[in-house]
Amino acid sequence: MTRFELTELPIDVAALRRELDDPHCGAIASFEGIVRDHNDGRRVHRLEYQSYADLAMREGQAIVDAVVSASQARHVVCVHRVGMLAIGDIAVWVGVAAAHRGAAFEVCRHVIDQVKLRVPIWKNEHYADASSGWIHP
Amino acid sequence: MTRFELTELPIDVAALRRELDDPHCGAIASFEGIVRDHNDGRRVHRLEYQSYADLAMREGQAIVDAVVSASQARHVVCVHRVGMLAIGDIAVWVGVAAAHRGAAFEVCRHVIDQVKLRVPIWKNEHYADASSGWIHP
Amino acid sequence: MKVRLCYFASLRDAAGTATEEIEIGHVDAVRLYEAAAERHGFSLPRSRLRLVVNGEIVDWSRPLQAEDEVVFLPPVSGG
Amino acid sequence: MKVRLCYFASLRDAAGTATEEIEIGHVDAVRLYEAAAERHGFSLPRSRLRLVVNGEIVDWSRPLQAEDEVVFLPPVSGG
Repeated sequence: MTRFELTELPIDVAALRRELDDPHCGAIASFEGIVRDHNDGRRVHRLEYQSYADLAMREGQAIVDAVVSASQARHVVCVHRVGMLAIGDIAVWVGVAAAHRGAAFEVCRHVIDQVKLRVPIWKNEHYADASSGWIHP
Repeated sequence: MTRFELTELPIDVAALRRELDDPHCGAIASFEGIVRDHNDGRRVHRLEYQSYADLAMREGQAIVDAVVSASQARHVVCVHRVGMLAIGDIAVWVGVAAAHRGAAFEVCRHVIDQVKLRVPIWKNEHYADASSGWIHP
Repeated sequence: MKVRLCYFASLRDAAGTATEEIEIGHVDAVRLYEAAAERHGFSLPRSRLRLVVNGEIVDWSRPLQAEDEVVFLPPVSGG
Repeated sequence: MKVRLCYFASLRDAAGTATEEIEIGHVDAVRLYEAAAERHGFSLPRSRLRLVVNGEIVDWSRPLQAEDEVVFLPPVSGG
């Protein structure tokens, strides 16, 4: 199975992880991107993620579909949260199930790299000094 | 924090994951090694893991301590189960928290590779035909 | 002809709106962006934006049509 | 002198015991393994085993001492 989702709700890792259950798979690699309390030397109080939802869903699904076709991974699930997030909240989760660990790790890393590069989602950092700024790297 | 543990109880991923909480960390990579239903073309019904516990604990702790000293990872937890396991059970879990995803992925992969290579734990595969065999690769 | 503009992230904040409909007397997306940038004070140079028309990423040279939905896509920062 | 042997995995199954205490008239770990292999029918060649004495991985040339705890470590397969 492959699935990409955007959600305004807190990401439920345990529920997502169960989607990867498969008796043929001996390896599951997963990644959580988490809101941390600093970036580029500034203290961050919270983050807002905004998406171009229609295009983001298509780009995200294209990433997970392509990598499952091109690899030994059997299941890839990626969920990105949008809206206002606090420190410690999970912004993005990627889970990959494969027969062996090599494919699980490589595909998991590939998916998060591609999501950060391609999917139209933007982060607005709200700083301790009450200023904020959209990140356009 | 760094921690290596052997346990005869089912691995509680959610509890282990909470040990990695840290507002300075933006990335958590984790790995689950799972008992799958086949190996080398034979159907596996269950697995037994036996350890040389004293040496396994020291080797495992040495692996996680060394990698935290030598990398940007802030927290590394690894738990390996021993005893009799069924298909789908988690045999080993590795979780790594770091500021950025590169270190989290690399350290997670390194730890599972080293654990498989160095830690004195052995797997006895019980096959569908009621035979079994210790794996000594 | 009429086109619909959708803004995201810093462009949305600068424009003060998520969407606007405007009348143009040409079919040039570059000119459309430059006029919007001047009107709203966008600071991102066009070279850092991708053009999306009706949900598809397209080249800036593609001629616009009436009723097109146009997005100027700023560099993304998800994850 | 007396040493204590601990067996793991296939060696434990072949020996039918996890530990045994034996009397030896020498200090040679290689000779100790070869005698145990013959006694219990171990099939793993010594070249595939590591020697552990009192919890430390040591070279096969290290002389044994009375009361040593000796483990012949088969190739591991955790994970």
